[in-house]
Amino acid sequence: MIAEIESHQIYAGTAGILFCLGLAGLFMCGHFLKKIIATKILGTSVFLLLVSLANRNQMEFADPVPHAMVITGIVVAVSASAFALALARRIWKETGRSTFEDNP
Amino acid sequence: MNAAASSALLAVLIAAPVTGALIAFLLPVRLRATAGILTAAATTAATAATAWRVAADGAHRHALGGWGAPLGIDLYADGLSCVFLLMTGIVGLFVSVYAKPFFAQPEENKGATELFWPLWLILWASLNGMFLSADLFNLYVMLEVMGLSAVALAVLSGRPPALVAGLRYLLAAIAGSMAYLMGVAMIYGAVSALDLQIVAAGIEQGRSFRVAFSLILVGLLVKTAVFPLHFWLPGAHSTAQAPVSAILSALVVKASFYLILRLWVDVFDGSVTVAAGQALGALGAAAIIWGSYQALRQRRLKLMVAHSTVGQIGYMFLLFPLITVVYQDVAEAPWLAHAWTGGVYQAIAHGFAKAAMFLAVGVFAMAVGSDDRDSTVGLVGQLPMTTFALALAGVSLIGLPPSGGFVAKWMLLKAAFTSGQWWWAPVILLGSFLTAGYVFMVLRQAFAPTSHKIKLKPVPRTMEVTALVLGAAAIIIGFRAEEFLLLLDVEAAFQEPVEPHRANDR
Amino acid sequence: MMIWLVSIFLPLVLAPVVLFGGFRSGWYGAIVGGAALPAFVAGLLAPATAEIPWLLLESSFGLDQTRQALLSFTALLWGFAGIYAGSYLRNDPSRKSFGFFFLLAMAGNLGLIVSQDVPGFYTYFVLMTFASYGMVIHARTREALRAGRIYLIMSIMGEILLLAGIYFVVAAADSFLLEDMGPALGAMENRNVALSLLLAGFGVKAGAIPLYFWLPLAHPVAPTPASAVLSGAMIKAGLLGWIHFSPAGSAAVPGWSGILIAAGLLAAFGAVVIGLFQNDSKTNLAYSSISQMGLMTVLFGTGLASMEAWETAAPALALYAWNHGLAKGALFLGVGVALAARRGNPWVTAGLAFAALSIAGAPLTGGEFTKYGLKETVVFAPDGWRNTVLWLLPLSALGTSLLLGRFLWLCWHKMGTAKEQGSARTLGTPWVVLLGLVAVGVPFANTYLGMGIPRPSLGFGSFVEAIGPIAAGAAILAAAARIPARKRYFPNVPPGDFIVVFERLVTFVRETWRKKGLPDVTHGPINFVPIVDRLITMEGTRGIMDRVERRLGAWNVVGVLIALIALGFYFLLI
Amino acid sequence: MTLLDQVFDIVVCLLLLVLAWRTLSATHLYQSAIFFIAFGLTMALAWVRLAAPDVALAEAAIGAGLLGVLLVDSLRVFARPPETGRDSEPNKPESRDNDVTTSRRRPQFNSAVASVTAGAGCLFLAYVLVAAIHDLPDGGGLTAQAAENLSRSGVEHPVTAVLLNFRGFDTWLEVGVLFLAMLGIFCAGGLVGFSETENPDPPGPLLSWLIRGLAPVMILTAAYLLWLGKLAPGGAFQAGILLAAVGILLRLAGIPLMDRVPRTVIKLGLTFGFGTFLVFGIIALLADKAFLEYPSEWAGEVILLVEAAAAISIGFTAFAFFAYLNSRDQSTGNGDTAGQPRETNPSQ
Repeated sequence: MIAEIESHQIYAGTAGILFCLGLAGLFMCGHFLKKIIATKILGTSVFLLLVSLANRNQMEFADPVPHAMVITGIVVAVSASAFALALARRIWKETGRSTFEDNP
Repeated sequence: MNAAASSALLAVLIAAPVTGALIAFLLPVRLRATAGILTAAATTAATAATAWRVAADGAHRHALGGWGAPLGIDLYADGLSCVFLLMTGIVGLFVSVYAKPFFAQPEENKGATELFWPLWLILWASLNGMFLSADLFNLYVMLEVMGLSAVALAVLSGRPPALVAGLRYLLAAIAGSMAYLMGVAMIYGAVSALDLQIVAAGIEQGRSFRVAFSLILVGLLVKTAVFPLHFWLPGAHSTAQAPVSAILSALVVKASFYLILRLWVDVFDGSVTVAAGQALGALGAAAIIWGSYQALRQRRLKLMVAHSTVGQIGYMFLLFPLITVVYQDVAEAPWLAHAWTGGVYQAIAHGFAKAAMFLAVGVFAMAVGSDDRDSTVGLVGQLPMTTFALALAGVSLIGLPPSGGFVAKWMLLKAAFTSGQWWWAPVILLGSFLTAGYVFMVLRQAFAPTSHKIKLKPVPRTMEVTALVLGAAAIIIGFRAEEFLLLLDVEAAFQEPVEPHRANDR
Repeated sequence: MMIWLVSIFLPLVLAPVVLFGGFRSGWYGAIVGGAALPAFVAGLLAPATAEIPWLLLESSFGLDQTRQALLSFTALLWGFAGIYAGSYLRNDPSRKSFGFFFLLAMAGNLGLIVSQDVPGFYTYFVLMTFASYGMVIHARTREALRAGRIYLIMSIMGEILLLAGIYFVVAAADSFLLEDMGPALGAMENRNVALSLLLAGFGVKAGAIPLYFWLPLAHPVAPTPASAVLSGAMIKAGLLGWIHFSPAGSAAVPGWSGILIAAGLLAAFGAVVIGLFQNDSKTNLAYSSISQMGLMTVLFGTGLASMEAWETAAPALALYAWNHGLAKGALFLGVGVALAARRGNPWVTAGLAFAALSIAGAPLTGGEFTKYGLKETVVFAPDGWRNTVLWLLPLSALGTSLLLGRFLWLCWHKMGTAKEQGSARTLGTPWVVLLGLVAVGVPFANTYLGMGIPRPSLGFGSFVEAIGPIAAGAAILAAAARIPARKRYFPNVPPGDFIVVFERLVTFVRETWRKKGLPDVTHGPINFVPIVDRLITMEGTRGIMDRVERRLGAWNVVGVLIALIALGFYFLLI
Repeated sequence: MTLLDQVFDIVVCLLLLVLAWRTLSATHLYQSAIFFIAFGLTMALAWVRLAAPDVALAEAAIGAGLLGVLLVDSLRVFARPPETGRDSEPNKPESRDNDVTTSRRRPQFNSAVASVTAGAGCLFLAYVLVAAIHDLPDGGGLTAQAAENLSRSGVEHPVTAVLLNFRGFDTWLEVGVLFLAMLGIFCAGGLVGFSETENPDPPGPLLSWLIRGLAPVMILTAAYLLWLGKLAPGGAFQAGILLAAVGILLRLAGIPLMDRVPRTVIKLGLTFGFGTFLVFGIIALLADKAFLEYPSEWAGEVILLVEAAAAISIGFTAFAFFAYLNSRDQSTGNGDTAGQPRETNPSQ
């Protein structure tokens, strides 16, 4: 039975679980940095799914469209994370807060 | 104008504001506002031209890079897009005119406010992109551009409360777009396409489609700040500076609403059910009550207006239960057109009214130095034009005639009664009542007599006039609705309305 | 088509002109008053029905006989009140804003009469309602603001009821035309729900029992020209609403007929009793308006009794409204003239008396037609009510005479006490012309508009019948005036009666509560308006709601909600 | 597919999950960061297993490299107590009883109940997601269309063809997002300007010398990567990040770069890639073609040009992220510009 599972299916399934982990981390973790890391895990899970989808066809090369989407996605996600980091650092310096008041 | 040239207009709508943004960024600070306003005027002109071409020739499609779907990305404009584009164009132009004197004030010109123009113009480009893009992944990129520029604008002042609210907004936006992208990835896995039309043709019933659409929907609901997912909105919208608040409340939340609407009627119409429509309507109804109630209790005007946005967004969502119904023949469901028009009109009218309201509150806050409701006592004597703008915007928000808000609520109410879904009617009326409560509380303060003359800071006349013009626009679209309605009908997806039962045939 | 647009939009266009332009008082009066001229012309000529598809939601304008009568006298009254305002507000620093609201309310009032479609009618109705708020609070005194707030709260409640009712009917009729509303109401399933909503909604404006509280509060505080149009023209808009949104003429609803007749009679007599004890001439007039509206309610109610009753009731109602509108307007304007005139000026007194006689239905005034029409109509009242009404009718004439006699007496004593509001000459000119119109207007309208109410015979019997109640009223008043002042028992009934009683009751309860040493649950002076404020803002729920909103803002709660909503849609979608 | 492959994949996936879990559940931020870096490395294994070298490169350079550096730099900041004494502005002027969303009172939410609900919800959501992913069809994608049009795209590597030509619009916006993020970071800093690093102790002379010597080599490598993108994995993003790495290393070696660069150059550097794309797009529009459509005979050359511009801009912007966050003005982070020399302001 196990022989029928393709490599990309394993990774796609992992992507689903990682997505939930990232989501939980984003909403349950308190510290700004952890929240930002959680968004990164969230993004990575989506990219993992896309790449494993690209890998499922057996042709001369893998589907390039998801690959391009993922590269775009990585840059966008890192840009957003860098912005979030800048905000978090500034809040820390100005107010000494590293969490949202409702999320100790 | 030939077809190719007029379809190139769609690309111009995105390229023009970006060009303006880059030029503004490269120019010295003192020239930026002028460049910004010129770009705004050009973009609005291009928007009007697009709307005119679409009204005359029908929907336009522009294949970016010359490749076309499925491999490339298409821009697509029909009546629905054009109505939203026009709203963005008009509100954007007047907010730009307002912003120039606003940021020229010394105490508003703190933080990195010289970046307002590049950020706002890129935001405008992304809004236009949201309304034009026909590609699921490109829409994700547009959502991110929109989110990042909106957050950057929100923290422009650099004040700690704005920073905290901005981070909250940013994280919510990232969460929303990631959920959306997960859905898109699954759609791509299922139908191997990203173009809306091709995806729509490939939608089937099945678990992956349900999950994909649920994720997309919930992601966009977070970005639209529908109750109970409005946790980021009041803070972000109330701590931003006045022109930014106007942009965020009037335009940015509309873009994700537009996307939900577009996907609901054009792409996922085979997946939607009556129950799902009712659920969206229920969220909207809860938003109306909760948002309006919270607005009523705020003492700070900007917070009040921000909470009011939560309530007014709710009205737009009443569109979904009313158009998602089981019927055999369009003639059997004459209210569909009313519901459709009402929901879209609410988005448009709220855009004008809310922009006017935030701009007017900005004038108050600048003149008095505080946006506390009690500090506006007796302002009618000294700022009659702004008080009048606030009143006009309030009339539209309440849904009093003659105003755009009235037309919207009238249509929604009529659809609710004729479709037999009467339970939305009390919600609409109660919402109006609560809205009247907070609007009149402000006006009452402004009209109240004062024993002493308050010393006001002078406010540039342009700011007062722009607020008034937008307030008047919210009223005028109620007087003369015909053109908007005709434009909305151009290739309306809706002429083939949502048929939840159609899926059963497959 | 043009004349319709001009008659509505001229005041709308002039409103900002007045707001931002600086005009001397003569021009001011000419502009504000002249804005009603096209509407008057339209009222006289009754041009053909016009449909204007691009305006609002496909506007349609036109007139029928009743509305033609309403339009012409309404336009006249607004015009004269406007001219009068030019002189009256001569020294008022904020007359610009008054003119603005005056013109907006005028546009609303005229627009709602000529509208033939529901959105248009509702639009202009609301415009009028909220614009007149600006006139009520014009003085910005404590009383004015209090009256304004009560007016506003009641109006908003009225609008909500109205909108709900209108939707019931529009959905049943599947049409936006007003003429389809009556038949639809007659045929619809939950007619009683819709009718209750509509009668109550318009009842606020019409000053019907029990929704009249705002009237006696608003009239004395508003500037005199505003009171004139409020009482003379605007409360008739409520009446017009009733006519449009009732099955009058298309179905008989005897049950509702009885209810309305009862409410009307109660208003007609109750308002007289309360009004007699008022010490302010304008408050007195406000109660007189409530009383007269009560009689009109009786007429309207009778019209609902059967199909043929409406045939008689409609012209009688139109004529009654015409006479009352102009005469009441003249009385209000006359208050200002009297205050400015020399003490004991006989001409002013005579003019006031003439207008009062016309309302009371004295012979040789327009009032005799209206009284006759009333008498002709009430015979159609439902069986249980006919005799009662016929028996009470002369008594109501007595009540009217008493109330207006008291008004004349109050006016006489106040003559010449206020000089600053314009001179008697400039105020008097429009007033005298208006009086002339009161004299000739009703017979003219009766003939010109073809109302077809026969002139009462000039026999001795009918003369006595008509003059009797008035003479009796005069005699009673004369007798009362003979009682020395210290022996007069004069209960102090505050204007706004029941609302004040309610406020005092709450104060009493609170005082008792506090005397017993119980914790004070409220704070600040007890006043109806803050109570409503507190109800609206739901102060009591503050703690809970705050906690809920704070939890909704917490990240972990939001996370759970997002998961729940996603899963919810997963189960709901196909 | 052999059993060994499967076992390897499963181990990698389990490792990913455990590392992600530990990253989020670690009590100390440093632990979190270490687990996160380990997670990134394991992820690189996954990309390689999924035959996605472009993604692996991009992730290594941008996702792990750049963001890693920024994260570690931020850890340093959060480890220090904030200078709240400077905080003249009240933290929350709107924290009145009324303003519920910003109230400081903590919600008395029963966190155990929340955790259990959230955990159960997450598990269920994960189940639904995995099941839905499992339902996806085995096959499909746009490979065939891409292969068909590859010869007309001007490049030979399919991913580069998609990125720069077929879906060049997305890539243009993506370069725009980088620019936008820089503007956002300026906004967050409240001050537009760069200055020297606050790193007080520069590395020893040997390391400095090494870095200086390495820099030209790295720049050459970046150029090679850029050119390689036409044929094989590599391209603008990877090359750009390499350029950024040069800058970061030099800065860490105590060589101030940004504060010496004229404002105009900084502004041009930030907008160069975004603008070049745009110029070509507008030229295409003026030539009556579609936006961002390249002339087919010169497509390869145009793409190389655009890529080069993008790479320079990406490198510059990515370096600017670090330089700005790391700069002394930012770290003393005064929102008020009072007392700050505005000369270094690149946007004036």
